[in-house]
Amino acid sequence: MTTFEEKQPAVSVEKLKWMYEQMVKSRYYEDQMVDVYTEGKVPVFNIGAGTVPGEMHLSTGQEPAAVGICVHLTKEDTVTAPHRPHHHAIAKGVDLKKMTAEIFGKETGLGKGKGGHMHLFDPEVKFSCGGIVAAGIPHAVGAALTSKMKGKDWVAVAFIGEGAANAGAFHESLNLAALWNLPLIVVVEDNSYGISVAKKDSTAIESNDLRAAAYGVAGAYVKDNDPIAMYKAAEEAVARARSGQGPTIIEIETYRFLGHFQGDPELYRDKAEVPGLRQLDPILKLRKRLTESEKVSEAEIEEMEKRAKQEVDEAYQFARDSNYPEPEAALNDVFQS
Amino acid sequence: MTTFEEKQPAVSVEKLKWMYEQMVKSRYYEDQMVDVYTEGKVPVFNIGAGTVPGEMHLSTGQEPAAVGICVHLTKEDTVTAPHRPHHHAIAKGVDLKKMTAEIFGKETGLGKGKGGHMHLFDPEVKFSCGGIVAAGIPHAVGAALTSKMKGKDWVAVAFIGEGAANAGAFHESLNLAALWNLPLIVVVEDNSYGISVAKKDSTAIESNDLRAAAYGVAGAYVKDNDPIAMYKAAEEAVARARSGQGPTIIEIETYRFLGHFQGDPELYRDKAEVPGLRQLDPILKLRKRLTESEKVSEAEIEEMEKRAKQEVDEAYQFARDSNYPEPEAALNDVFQS
Amino acid sequence: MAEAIALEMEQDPSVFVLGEDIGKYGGIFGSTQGLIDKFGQERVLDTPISETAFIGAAIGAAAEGMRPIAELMFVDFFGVCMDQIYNHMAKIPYMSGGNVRLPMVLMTAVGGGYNDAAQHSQTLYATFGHMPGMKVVAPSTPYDLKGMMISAIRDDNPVLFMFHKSLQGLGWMEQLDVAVDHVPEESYTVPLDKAKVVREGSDVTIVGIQMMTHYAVEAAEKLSKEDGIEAEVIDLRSVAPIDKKTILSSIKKTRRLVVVDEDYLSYGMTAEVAAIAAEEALYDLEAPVRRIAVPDVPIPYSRPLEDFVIPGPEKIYQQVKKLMDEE
Amino acid sequence: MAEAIALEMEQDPSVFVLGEDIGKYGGIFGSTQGLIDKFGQERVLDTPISETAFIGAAIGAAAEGMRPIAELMFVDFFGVCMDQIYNHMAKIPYMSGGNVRLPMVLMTAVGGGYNDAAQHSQTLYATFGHMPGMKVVAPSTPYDLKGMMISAIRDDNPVLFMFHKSLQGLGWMEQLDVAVDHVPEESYTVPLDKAKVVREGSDVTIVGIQMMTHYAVEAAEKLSKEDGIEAEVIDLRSVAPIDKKTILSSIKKTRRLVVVDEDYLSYGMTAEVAAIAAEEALYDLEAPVRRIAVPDVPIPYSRPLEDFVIPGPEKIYQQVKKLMDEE
Ligand SMILES: Cc1ncc(C[n+]2csc(CCOP(=O)(O)OP(=O)(O)O)c2C)c(N)n1
Ligand SMILES: Cc1ncc(C[n+]2csc(CCOP(=O)(O)OP(=O)(O)O)c2C)c(N)n1
Ligand SMILES: [Mg+2]
Ligand SMILES: [Mg+2]
Repeated sequence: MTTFEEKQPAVSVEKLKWMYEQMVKSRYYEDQMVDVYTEGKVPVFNIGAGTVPGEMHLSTGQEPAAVGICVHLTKEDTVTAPHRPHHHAIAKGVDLKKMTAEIFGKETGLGKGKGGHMHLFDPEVKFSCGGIVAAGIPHAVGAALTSKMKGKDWVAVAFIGEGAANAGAFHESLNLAALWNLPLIVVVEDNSYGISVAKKDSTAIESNDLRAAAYGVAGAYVKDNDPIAMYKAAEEAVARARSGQGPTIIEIETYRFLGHFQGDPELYRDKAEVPGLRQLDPILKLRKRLTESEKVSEAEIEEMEKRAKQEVDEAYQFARDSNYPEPEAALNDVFQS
Repeated sequence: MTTFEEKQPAVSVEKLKWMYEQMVKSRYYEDQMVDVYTEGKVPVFNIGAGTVPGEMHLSTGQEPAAVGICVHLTKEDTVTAPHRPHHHAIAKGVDLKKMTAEIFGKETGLGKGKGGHMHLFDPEVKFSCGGIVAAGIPHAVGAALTSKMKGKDWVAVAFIGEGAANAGAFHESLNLAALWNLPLIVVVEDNSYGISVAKKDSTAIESNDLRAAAYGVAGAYVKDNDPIAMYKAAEEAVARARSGQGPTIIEIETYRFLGHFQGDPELYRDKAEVPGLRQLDPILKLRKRLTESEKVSEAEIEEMEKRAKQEVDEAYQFARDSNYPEPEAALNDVFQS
Repeated sequence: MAEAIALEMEQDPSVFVLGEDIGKYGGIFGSTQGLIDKFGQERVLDTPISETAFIGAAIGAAAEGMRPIAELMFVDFFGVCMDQIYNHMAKIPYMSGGNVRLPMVLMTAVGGGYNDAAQHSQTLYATFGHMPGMKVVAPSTPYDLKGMMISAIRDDNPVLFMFHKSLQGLGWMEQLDVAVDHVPEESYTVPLDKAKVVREGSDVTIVGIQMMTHYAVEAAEKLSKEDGIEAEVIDLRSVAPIDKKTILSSIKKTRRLVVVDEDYLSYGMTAEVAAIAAEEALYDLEAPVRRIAVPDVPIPYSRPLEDFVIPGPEKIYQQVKKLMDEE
Repeated sequence: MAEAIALEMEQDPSVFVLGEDIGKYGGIFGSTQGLIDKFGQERVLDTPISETAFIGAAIGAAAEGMRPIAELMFVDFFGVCMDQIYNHMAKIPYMSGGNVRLPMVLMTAVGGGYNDAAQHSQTLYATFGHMPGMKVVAPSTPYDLKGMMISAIRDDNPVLFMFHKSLQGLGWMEQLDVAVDHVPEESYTVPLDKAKVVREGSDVTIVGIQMMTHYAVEAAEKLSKEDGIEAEVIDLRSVAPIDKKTILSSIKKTRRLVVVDEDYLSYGMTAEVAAIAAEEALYDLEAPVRRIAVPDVPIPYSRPLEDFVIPGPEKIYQQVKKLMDEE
């Protein structure tokens, strides 16, 4: 994560490199998760068994949304994420070891094993997520309100899917944030589906940045899952929020390479769709940009990739090495005393 | 209520007369209610005592919204209303005797005394209302869906206040209705307040017809509480809905002459505001139009007024003469068998 | 279940289904499998993630004479649409003095045990049972699922139909024998207000529901084999209205009561059943009532934690044995 | 109540209030009277009719260290925002393993008896008591209102604070003597987890809550005067966690239990209290437990109907007398 700086004409190579490294980290993290998630589920695919049980929503392909905005945030800024939270968590700087331990259900996890993959809370970097569609938006409004009440320039970012933009919480939150002129940014990741339901079957209009008009706030649309375009839209939105000019809705066209959750038979989409999307992998595109236009050496890139992967490997190892909580620990943490 | 006819260049005098009579009826109905509501509450103002107990939300001043649209409806069309429902009920042709008996809590009431003023159901004319802000919109969506599934040209109208337009149900319902291209009309009655909260303190934008853009539907704005302008906006919206061209949002600028509910101290608004609004009484304006531009005779107008008042008087008498339900009747009607 | 819906859709054109991922996907828990192919998207409507709008729309459609079946994907999501359920679906028939009927079914998946954590693992039986105006059912066998679904669709009252994820016979869940029973092909009904004695016994009554019924039977078999204790097991099936008679007559026989629930303990199903006993069978009881339920904590994610809070056959066995030993 | 909030706002700048009509109007039931004049609209925030957004925002603010007090105008409206209450406010502290604290108060008006019908007259004690993760309190005297509100604001856990409309001393409601008690001006606290014996007696225990406590005392006075029966009356005060000890030790003394609730009967407070007795005081009970509550119907509008379903002093008197006579 970098700190906020003045708006600049172009994107500095340092920031591009940061984004690249986070994207690689996120992707590698999830590639590992694909494998880990199947561990212990043989012979039958059993959601409640194995090293990592429960639902698993991966964000592979959607990394640009997360890094393009988090590159502008500090740890005083708040991020709320939905059920598909890994890329956001990583870009926001959540403790990767504790996060992985949480997903493994270990006592060293962010929530001592009580939360799991959909419920990651790292107050150190003001990150949270949750399993109820659109429910994180009001929480971000509350963070933005706190920022305003305390006279800070902190911003709050709520990530949601395009499906979530049709939930009532979206409307109520944006109206409230606009009314109170709060430093809120809602990032809508349009990955074309809400589980099996295509966007055109859930959303009455083309894209959710158009809904900015319903609240008198700014709206921006990012095409082609482009991390640099996302960087720029986010830069403007963050500057607007920090300077007291109110909320922004950013919608980004992004790609969901995997199923809604691991195990999704994906009968609702064309078999050829994903290979086509994979061709447009934003990580490959950014790598090319770094090596070709920005003249970053192959060696340096590989160094970054290695560092990212090492961090991930260490996090998984930490999770594996950690203990499960004692069963009776289930009774703790309902109330603080 | 009249039946639907082809779009016409001007408003026929018959329709104007119908609207006038309904407005007079509604106004006179509520003038009576103001008095009845205080009956038996002496010496202390006690909400749970008297001839008519419970909350009482009157629509005095807001009649144009109701008549301007209901003039285009038949009894196959559905209306859902909120907590302030009398003008809508009257314009939709709800049985006035049973409605009044219901408000008096009598066994002859629409709901055998179980519902009361905020919960009037008259399936004969497809009218319902309820005490939860914005909750009637989805019901109207369901009626509109039924119309479409059955291949009818019935429309569904949801009346709400401007305060309700900030509730999540508004957003979800409009997106759904737009997506499914349903014959839904949402009429937002902007009476400047949601209880004590001024519109500018609840709504991030000027008016809710602007929110049509968020759903790709039609929007219309009616100024000055004008029944004829409302007639015209409604005529277009109803024609659109009946011909399968989808939903419309109409916002009308209207006036709340009384408090939010009877007994409201109204400390949140300027003492001079209401007298100012009373000057603009839409009933007086329409009367003038009828006598001056449309050359309807004073005698005929008085005849209409007399008829309207008589109907109201009979309804109140019916309510007074009816019996309270037996206490044990409270246990019936939970389930149908 | 999908079979039951299909049978009713065939014979009644006013029946239709709406909800999230109930079309091509066939329902996340398979509740609408194959329906879209049979009946098309005119009668099997995928919705946006707008529970308030589409459940409210089901209410509006039911008021106009349709017979909608709406699916709330997980019961845990009730909070985004509870106003429609509690203030409208459940109350409109009453508030209208019976003049408006709402012949609709709201079906929803309940239950934990597969590490889906606090927002996806609840049953919330009592949350709904507490609310007058709905019938609330929670069948536990494939036979009852089908028969009660048909009854629910035909009922003129709003029915909240809870099906247990682990009892849907899904390929991606633990396979339970009880979930893959053979079911008659033709149409039949099972009443919505009757509990069922699923195992007879003379020493103690165990009242369970859905998953807990199966666990109770397992525990009962072990009690019989290892300890010579014969437990009578009652499958509650209907949360509301609750079938007091079946419960009371069993207590009269066994004189001991254990209640097992996958919902939270306090103000839960175990409370209601225990209270019925305290009110109407006090003199029959020879020992204190035992309640086994999720202790008052949200459902934790991690396996040892979740296993600790959701009652299993072993815990039921131990508790019943302890109760019998105490005397 | 407003006094309690004002005292805390003065000494802790992180305390603020938000909700509908809590500014100039001072709260529809007077809960925030005068606060906006003292603290301005920066700390007393009127909101749009967007309960999900503003209660969710309170959660978000609490997570960042603020101490918000949000008002849900009527408890009956919970359904439009229950997801924030149940899935987030109540669960986030637990799901985060205690790493996120939510020191917030959600206050809300409950109760009927003034003909406001099915959507504005409920108490829903059990609906909230069933959900782990919140403290749920329902004080019944002005003294407790103030002391428990101060405790609630200072508590690091989410507290659902239910105040009864008829006990707010409002000019436009029936005037009750009990609602206009004198209260100390200074700050003091009353615990959030203790029931209170409000009348001592030896013959029967009546457990009530809020309005029902007052009615129970009225009934007890009549029983004493007319029948020589001395009832011990317990004001539950805290719905969750429930104070078993006070209940159980009273039953031990009186050996008879009547529970009175303004909430629905099934799966309600009367069930939980009766179940506690059946589980932990069975051998103490000399007579069946009696439950008095709203029979399982929505609250009807009309006076005779509402009077019939909401328990009053006379009904309590009759039921207790019947219980005592049966022996
Ligand atoms: C209120 C609510 N309704 C339904 C669900 C079930 N659900 C989980 S994810 C999801 C789809 C979300 O789609 P989108 O917002 O586009 O996010 P994506 O999964 O595509 O990232 C649904 C319907 C839920 N978690 N919460
Ligand atoms: C969900 C919900 N929140 C709050 C209320 C309380 N309430 C009743 S009417 C009202 C104001 C409504 O304002 P508006 O929609 O403008 O209608 P108006 O009263 O002006 O006709 C409020 C807040 C309610 N009934 N339902
Ligand atoms: Mg999506
Ligand atoms: Mg208004």
